[in-house]
Amino acid sequence: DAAQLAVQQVNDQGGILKGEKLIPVVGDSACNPQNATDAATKAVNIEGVVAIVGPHCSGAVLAAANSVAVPAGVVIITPSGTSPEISKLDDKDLVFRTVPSDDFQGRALARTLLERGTNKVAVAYLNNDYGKGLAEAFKAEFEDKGGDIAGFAAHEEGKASYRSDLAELANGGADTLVIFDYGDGAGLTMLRQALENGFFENFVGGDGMKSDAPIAELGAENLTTFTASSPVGAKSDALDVFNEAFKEVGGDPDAIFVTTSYDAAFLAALAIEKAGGDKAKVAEALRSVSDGKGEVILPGEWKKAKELIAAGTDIDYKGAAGDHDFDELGDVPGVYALFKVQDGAFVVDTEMK
Amino acid sequence: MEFLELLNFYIIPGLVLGSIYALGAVGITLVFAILRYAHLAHGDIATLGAFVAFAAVTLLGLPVYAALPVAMVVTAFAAVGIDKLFYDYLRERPRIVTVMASLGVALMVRSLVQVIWGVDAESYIRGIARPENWWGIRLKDREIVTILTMIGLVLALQLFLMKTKWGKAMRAMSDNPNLALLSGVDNGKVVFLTWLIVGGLCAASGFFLGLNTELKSMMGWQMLLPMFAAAILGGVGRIEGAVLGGLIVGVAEEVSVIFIPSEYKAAMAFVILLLMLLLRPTGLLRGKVL
Amino acid sequence: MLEVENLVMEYGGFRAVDRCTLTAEEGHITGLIGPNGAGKTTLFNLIAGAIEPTSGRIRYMGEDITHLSADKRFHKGLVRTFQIPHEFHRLTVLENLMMVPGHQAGESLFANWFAWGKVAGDERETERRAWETLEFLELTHVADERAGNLSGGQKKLLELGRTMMTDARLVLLDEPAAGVNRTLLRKLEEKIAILNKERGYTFILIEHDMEMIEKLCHPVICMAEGTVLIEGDFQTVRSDPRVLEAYLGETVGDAA
Amino acid sequence: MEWIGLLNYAVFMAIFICIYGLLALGLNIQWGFTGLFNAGIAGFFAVGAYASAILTTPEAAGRIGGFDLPVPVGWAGAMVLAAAIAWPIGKICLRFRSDYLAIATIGVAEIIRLVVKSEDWLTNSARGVTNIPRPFGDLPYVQSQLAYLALVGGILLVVYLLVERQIAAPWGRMMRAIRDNELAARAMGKDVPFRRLEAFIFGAALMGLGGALFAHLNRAITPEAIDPMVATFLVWIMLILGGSGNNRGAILGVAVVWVIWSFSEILTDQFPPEIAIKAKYIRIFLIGLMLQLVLRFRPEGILPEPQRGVSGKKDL
Amino acid sequence: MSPLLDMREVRGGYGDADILQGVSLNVAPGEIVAIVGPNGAGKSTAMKAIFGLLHVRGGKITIDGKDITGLKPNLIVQAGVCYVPQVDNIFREMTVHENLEMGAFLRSGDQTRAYDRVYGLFPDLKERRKTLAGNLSGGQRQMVAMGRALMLDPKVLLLDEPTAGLSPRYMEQIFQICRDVRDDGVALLLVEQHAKQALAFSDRGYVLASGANRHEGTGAELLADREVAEMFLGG
Ligand SMILES: Nc1ncnc2c1ncn2[C@@H]1O[C@H](COP(=O)(O)OP(=O)(O)OP(=O)(O)O)[C@@H](O)[C@H]1O
Ligand SMILES: Nc1ncnc2c1ncn2[C@@H]1O[C@H](COP(=O)(O)OP(=O)(O)OP(=O)(O)O)[C@@H](O)[C@H]1O
Ligand SMILES: [Mg+2]
Ligand SMILES: [Mg+2]
Repeated sequence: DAAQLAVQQVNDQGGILKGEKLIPVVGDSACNPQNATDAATKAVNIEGVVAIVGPHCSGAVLAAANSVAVPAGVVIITPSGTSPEISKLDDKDLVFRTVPSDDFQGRALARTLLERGTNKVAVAYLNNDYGKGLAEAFKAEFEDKGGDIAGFAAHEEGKASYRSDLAELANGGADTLVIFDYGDGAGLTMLRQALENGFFENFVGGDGMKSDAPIAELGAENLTTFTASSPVGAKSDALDVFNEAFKEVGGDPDAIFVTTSYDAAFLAALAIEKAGGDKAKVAEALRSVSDGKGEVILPGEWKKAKELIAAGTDIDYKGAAGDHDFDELGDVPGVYALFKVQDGAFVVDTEMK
Repeated sequence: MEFLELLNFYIIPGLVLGSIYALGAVGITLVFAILRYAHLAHGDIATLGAFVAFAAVTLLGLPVYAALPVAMVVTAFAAVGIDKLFYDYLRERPRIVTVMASLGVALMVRSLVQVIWGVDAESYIRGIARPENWWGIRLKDREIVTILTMIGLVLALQLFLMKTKWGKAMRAMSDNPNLALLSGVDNGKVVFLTWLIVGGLCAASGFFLGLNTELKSMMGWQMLLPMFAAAILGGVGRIEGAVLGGLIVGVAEEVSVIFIPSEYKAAMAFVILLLMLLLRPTGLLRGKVL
Repeated sequence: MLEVENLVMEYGGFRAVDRCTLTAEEGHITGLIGPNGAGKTTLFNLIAGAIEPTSGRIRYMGEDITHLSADKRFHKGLVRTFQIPHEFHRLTVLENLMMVPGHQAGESLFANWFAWGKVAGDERETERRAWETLEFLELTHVADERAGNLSGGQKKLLELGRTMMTDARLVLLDEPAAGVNRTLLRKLEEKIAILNKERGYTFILIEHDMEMIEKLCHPVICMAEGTVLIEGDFQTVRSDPRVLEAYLGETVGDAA
Repeated sequence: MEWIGLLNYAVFMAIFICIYGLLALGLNIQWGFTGLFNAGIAGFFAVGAYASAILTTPEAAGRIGGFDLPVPVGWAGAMVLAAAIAWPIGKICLRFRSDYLAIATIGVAEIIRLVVKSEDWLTNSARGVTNIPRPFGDLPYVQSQLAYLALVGGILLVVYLLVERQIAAPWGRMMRAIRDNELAARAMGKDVPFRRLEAFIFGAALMGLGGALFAHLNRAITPEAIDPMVATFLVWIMLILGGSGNNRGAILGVAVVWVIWSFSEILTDQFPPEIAIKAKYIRIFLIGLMLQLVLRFRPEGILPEPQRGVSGKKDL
Repeated sequence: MSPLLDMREVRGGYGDADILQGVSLNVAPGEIVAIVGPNGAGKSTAMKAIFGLLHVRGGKITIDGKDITGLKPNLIVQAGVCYVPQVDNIFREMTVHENLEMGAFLRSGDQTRAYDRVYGLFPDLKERRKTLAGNLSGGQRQMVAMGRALMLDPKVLLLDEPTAGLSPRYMEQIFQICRDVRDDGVALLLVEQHAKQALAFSDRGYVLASGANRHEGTGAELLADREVAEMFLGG
C-alpha cells in the first residue's frame, strides 16, 4: 500500500511533530456505510486521529464524512472517492481528495475520444456511484461536443454473462465500447466476452479498467485495441521520484489509486505537522502546504519539509499524482492520460486535456 | 432481430449460464428434499470448488478439464466435513438454526477462500477463446463442455437415484424419513452420500462458472439467489425440475435485456420466481420429494 | 338448527363425505357414529369451516354458511373440538382458555397502547371465567402448566373447556371420551348434560363409546362411507343389521 | 483523554445498537412471535431510509423530493411507506411455506435494491441522497451525538415498551397461539391471515423506522447501505444469537454482535499492515465461527424465549 | 417355548416425561399377540420403544435373547423385526415395486422368491406394481405397507392398527392376511382398535392403560373378562 510508504518515510525521517511516530490506523470500511462510519468513529474517538485518509468507496466517504468527520471537525482526505456527490457535501471545508472527481475524467475522456476521431460509441457502466458518475459525465460532454452515443446501459456486478448486454449495446452500430467498471470485476468479464464474441473493435476504459487483471487474465496480445484513461501526475519529477521509491519497496506504481493514496497520506502528515497537531487547524494547514506558493516539496522529502515548517517557511507539496492545488470544494483538477497495453504493461498513449 | 443473433447472443449464453445454475440448483434441491433446509452456503462451496480446481491447475499443473474431477472429489469431502462439523449436531433442532449455521459456513468458506487465494480475479486459462462457427451458430468448446457435462452429471445422478440401492435409499429418505429408518436405511450414510453428491455438483458449477468467466471470491454468493430461484421454479425436490428451472432462469436473464433496462437483469430470476409462486406454488413440476 | 344438504368432500377423487344430508335440532345432543374413515371428522371439519366442501350446502340457524371462514362461524356460536387434541402446546393451560373469547379488546394493537384500562378490565373478566372453567373441569392444579405437557385425557378436557369459554350455541364434539380415564368420563357425561340443559348448548357428538352414546344422545346417526346410513334412537340404530355389520361387528350384541 | 474518546465511541455504538435494535425488534415480531421468515429486511430498511430522506431533504435537481418537511414527518412517512409496501407483499407471500416466504422476501428486497440503485428520478440512483437533515445536527459533535442517542434511545425504549405491552397482552397470546397451532386458532375464531399480515406490517414499519434513523444519522443514504449482508443477514444473526421470541434478547444480540465486530477490528488493527489486509477476512471467518459456536452451545440464544402467561396463582 | 420378542418393564417417553411406565410383553414364534387399550395408553409408544424410536430409560428388550434396547432402528431391522407404523407407512412417491425394494433394502442377492411371496399374498399389488403408492386406495396402501415389511422375511412383524381408516371389507381382508402370515411362521404383534375382532383370532392379548400393563391372557379369556370388556372394549 502506497500510504504505508508515506508513513514509513515520515517516520524514518524524524517522525511527526516532536519526533512522534505517525501511526497508521487501518480502518476496514468494506465499502458499506455501516462499517465506514464505525471505522471512522473508532479512528476519530478511540485512536484520536486528527485526519483520516480514506475511505475507499464514495458511498463510504459520504457516510463517514457526514456523520463523523465533519461533525467532529476532522479532515478527511480520500484518495479514491471519485463521486461528484462528494463535491456537493456541506463539509465545512473538511473534505478533500487527491483524486479528481469522476466528472473531470468523464469529460476529459469524452473530449479525447472525439479528438481522436471516435465519434460514435456505446457505453457500458457498472451500476454504482463510480460507474454511473463517470458514464453520465462522459455522456453529457460527448453529446455536447457532437458525439453520438449509440448505446448506454448499466449492468450489475457479479453476473456470469454479459453477452446479451453486449449484444444489445452493439445493436446501436458503434464499433467502440466504453466501459466504466473495474478491471478485476465485472469489467473484466465484459471485456472478455466482448473480445471473444467480436462485439466491438475498440475498447476504452476509465481508470477502474486500468488494472493488471485484464492483462494477466486476457493476455496483452488480445488487448491491442484497448485503452484506458487514468489520472496521472503530469509527467513530473515528483512522479519519477515516487515511482522510484515505490518500486524499491516492491510496489507497482501503475496500479490504481497508488499515487493518490501516497499523496493523501503525505499531505495529511504535512498538514498535521504544519498545524502543530491541532485538529482545528489541519484543514487550513492542508490548503497552505499545497496552495502552489512556497518552497517545493517532492514525495519523500519529509525531512526537508519538517525543517522548513519549523522555520516558518511556506511550502508547497507537489505530489506524485499532481500538484494538488485544492479548489474551494476540496477537489483537485485532474491530469489524465490515455494508456494502452504494450509489452504486457500499460504505457501512456496520449496525454489528455 | 435475426434468429441467429437471438440464438447466438441471448439463447446460447442463457443456456450456458442456465447449465451452471442448474448444477447448483440440483444440489440445493437435494439438500432441501433430503435434509429439509435451505442451504445458504451452497454458493460459497461452489466458489471453494472453483478455487480448488484453480489450485490443481496452477500448483499441480493439471490440464484444465482434469482439474474438474479433482475439484469435485475434494469439494465433496469438504462438504461432508462441513456437515459433520457444523450441521450434524443441529439435526434435532428447528430448521432455522441449521439455516443460520449454513449462513455462518458461507461466511467462513468465503473468507477462507479470500485468505488463501486473495480477492483478485483469476482464470484457468489465460487469454481468450473465440467461438467456432457452426453454420452460423457460434459456440465455444468450453460452452459445449459445460452443457454436456451438466447433462451428463444430471443423467448420472438420475440413474444413480433410480437404479442403485443407495440412490433408492436417498429417495426413500426424502419421501418418508421415518419409514426409511424403519426399512433399515442408515440415515447417517444417506446424509454422507447426499453431501458427497452435493459437494461434487457444487464444485462442478463453480468450476464451469470460473471456466466461462473468471474466478472471484464472491462468485458463488452472487449465484446463490438465482440458483434458489431455479430450484423453487422447478419444484423443490425435482432434479429434472431444477435443471429446467436453471435453464429458464439463465435464458430469461439473458433475454430480459431486450425488454427491460439491463440493470434490472439481476431481478429477472425473482420476477419469474414471484410469478411462479403466485400462479403455481408447487413449481413447474409438482415438487416436494425426489 | 343445523342442516347439511348433499354435502360432498373429495380428496383427489376420493369422497370422504359423499352426498351427506342430515339435520341437528336445537337443544338436542345428536350422536354421530360410524366406522373409521366413515367421514365423521371430515363432516365436522366441513361444518366448522376448516375445509371447504366440493359441493353441497350447510345451513346454520337458517343462514347459508357453506363458504364462511372458520373464524366467522366461531363468532356465530359454532364451536368444535378436535379428535386429536389441538391444544396450543406452548401456552399455559390458563392461557389456552383465555385466548378463546372472541373480540377481546386486547387483541387490537391500538387498544393495547391507548385503551389500557379497557384491556385490563376485559382481561380480569376473561381470567375470572377461565378459572371458573378450570374449576369446573378440575384442572386448577395444572393452570400454569404448558398445555403440551398434559396427559391425553387432560387435553381432551381442555378441548371441552375451550367450548365453555365461548358463548357457544352449537358444539361439535369429536370423540371427547377417547383416552379419557373412565371415572373422569362419567363426569364428562354429566357435564355435557349440564351444559345442554342449563346453558342450552346444542351438541353433535362423535363417539365410539356406546355407553356414552346411549346415555346422552338422541337421536343417533350412523355414517358409513361418507353418508348417512341410518338415523333413529339408540336402540333402533344399534340393532340395525347394516350397522351391526359395518360398524359394531357381529360380536357386539352379545358383549353389551 | 483516551477514555473520553472511548466514551464518544461508545455513544456512537449505542446509537447503532438502537437502530439495529429496532430492526431486530421488527424481526422478532415477525419471526420470534409469529413465525414469519422474512429474509428481506434490507428492503424495508431501504424503503424507510429513502422515504424519510426524500421527504425531509431540500430541493435537489434530478429527482423527486425537495419537500423539506420536518424530520418527524419523514420518520412517520418512513413507517407508513414501509408498512404500505409490506401490505401487498404480505398479502401475496404469507400463504407460502416459511422457506418460500424467505425466498420471496429476498426477491422483493432485491428488486427494491435494484430500483433504489437504478432510478434517478426517485432515489438519485447509485449516487444516493445526501444532505439529509439530522436532528441536533448543528450542535458540536459530542453534544450532537449524545442528543441523537437520546432521541434514538428514546424511540427504541418506547417501541420496546409498546412491543412488550402488546406481547404481554391478549394480542401476544393470540399470536403465540397462532404460531403453536394455526388450525385450532382458526377454529377458535381468530382471523389468522389478517393477524399474520398485521404482524408482518408492524414489523416492517419498525424496520422502515430503523432505516430512516440510519439515514438521518449518516445524513446520507446510498445503495451500499442496503446490502443484504449488513441489512438482512446481520440482523438475523443478531436475533438468533440474542434469542428469538425475547425482545430483550433481540436487543442484547444486537449489542453483542456489534461489540464483538467492532472490537475484533480494534484487535486486528494492532497487526502489522501486511496481515491487517487479510485480517478483514479473518474477522469474517471468526464471525462465522462465533455463530457456529453459539448455535452449538446455546441454540436458543443468549436469552431464550421466556415462559409467558404464568398466572402467579399457582400456590392458591 | 422361549419368547422371540421379550419386553421387560420398559420405561421411557418422547421427551422427559415417561409415557411408558413399565410395560412388559412377549411374543413366541408363530404367535399372534394383540395389544388393546384406550387411546393414549401407550400402545403405539410401546411399539416405537421396541423399534428404538424412543428414549428408553429402563427395562430391557430382547429378540431371540439378543439385547436390542436402545439400538438404532436400522440395526433392529437387521435383527429380524419389521414394523408397520400407524400412519405414514408407505413411500408415496415411489412405485409399489420400489416400496417393496425398500423393504428388502437390507437383503442382498436375488429377491425373486420374496417378491413372489408378497405378490402371491397380495395379487392386487402385482397388477399395480408400477403405480405410485400414493395413488393407491387405503386398503391397497395398507397391503403395500405390510408387503414392504414382509419382504425382509422377518421373524416378528409389528403392526400398529393395520385396519385404521379401512372399510370393514378391507378390515376382514387384513385380518385374514394376518392369519396367513402367521401360518407362514411369522410372529405378529398388533395393536388394534377393533379389539374384539382382533382378540378373537389372537393367541394372546395384552391390555395396556396409562403406559402400563393392565391385563393379559388368551384372546378368549380377555373377551370373556367382564371388567376388560366394560372398560376397554367399548362393551
Ligand atoms: N386430507 C385428506 N386427504 C386425503 N384423504 C383424507 C383426508 N382427510 C381425510 N381423508 C380420508 O377421508 C376419509 C374419512 O376420514 P374421517 O377422518 O372423516 O373419518 P372418521 O369417520 O372421522 O373416522 P374415525 O372414526 O377414524 O375418526 C378417510 O378414509 C381418510 O383417509
Ligand atoms: N411424539 C410424541 N411426543 C410427545 N408425546 C407423545 C408423542 N406421541 C405420543 N405422545 C403421547 O404419548 C402417550 C401415548 O401415546 P401412544 O401413541 O402410544 O398411544 P396409543 O396407545 O397408541 O393410542 P392410540 O390408540 O390413540 O393410538 C399419549 O399421551 C400421547 O399424547
Ligand atoms: Mg374421526
Ligand atoms: Mg397408537
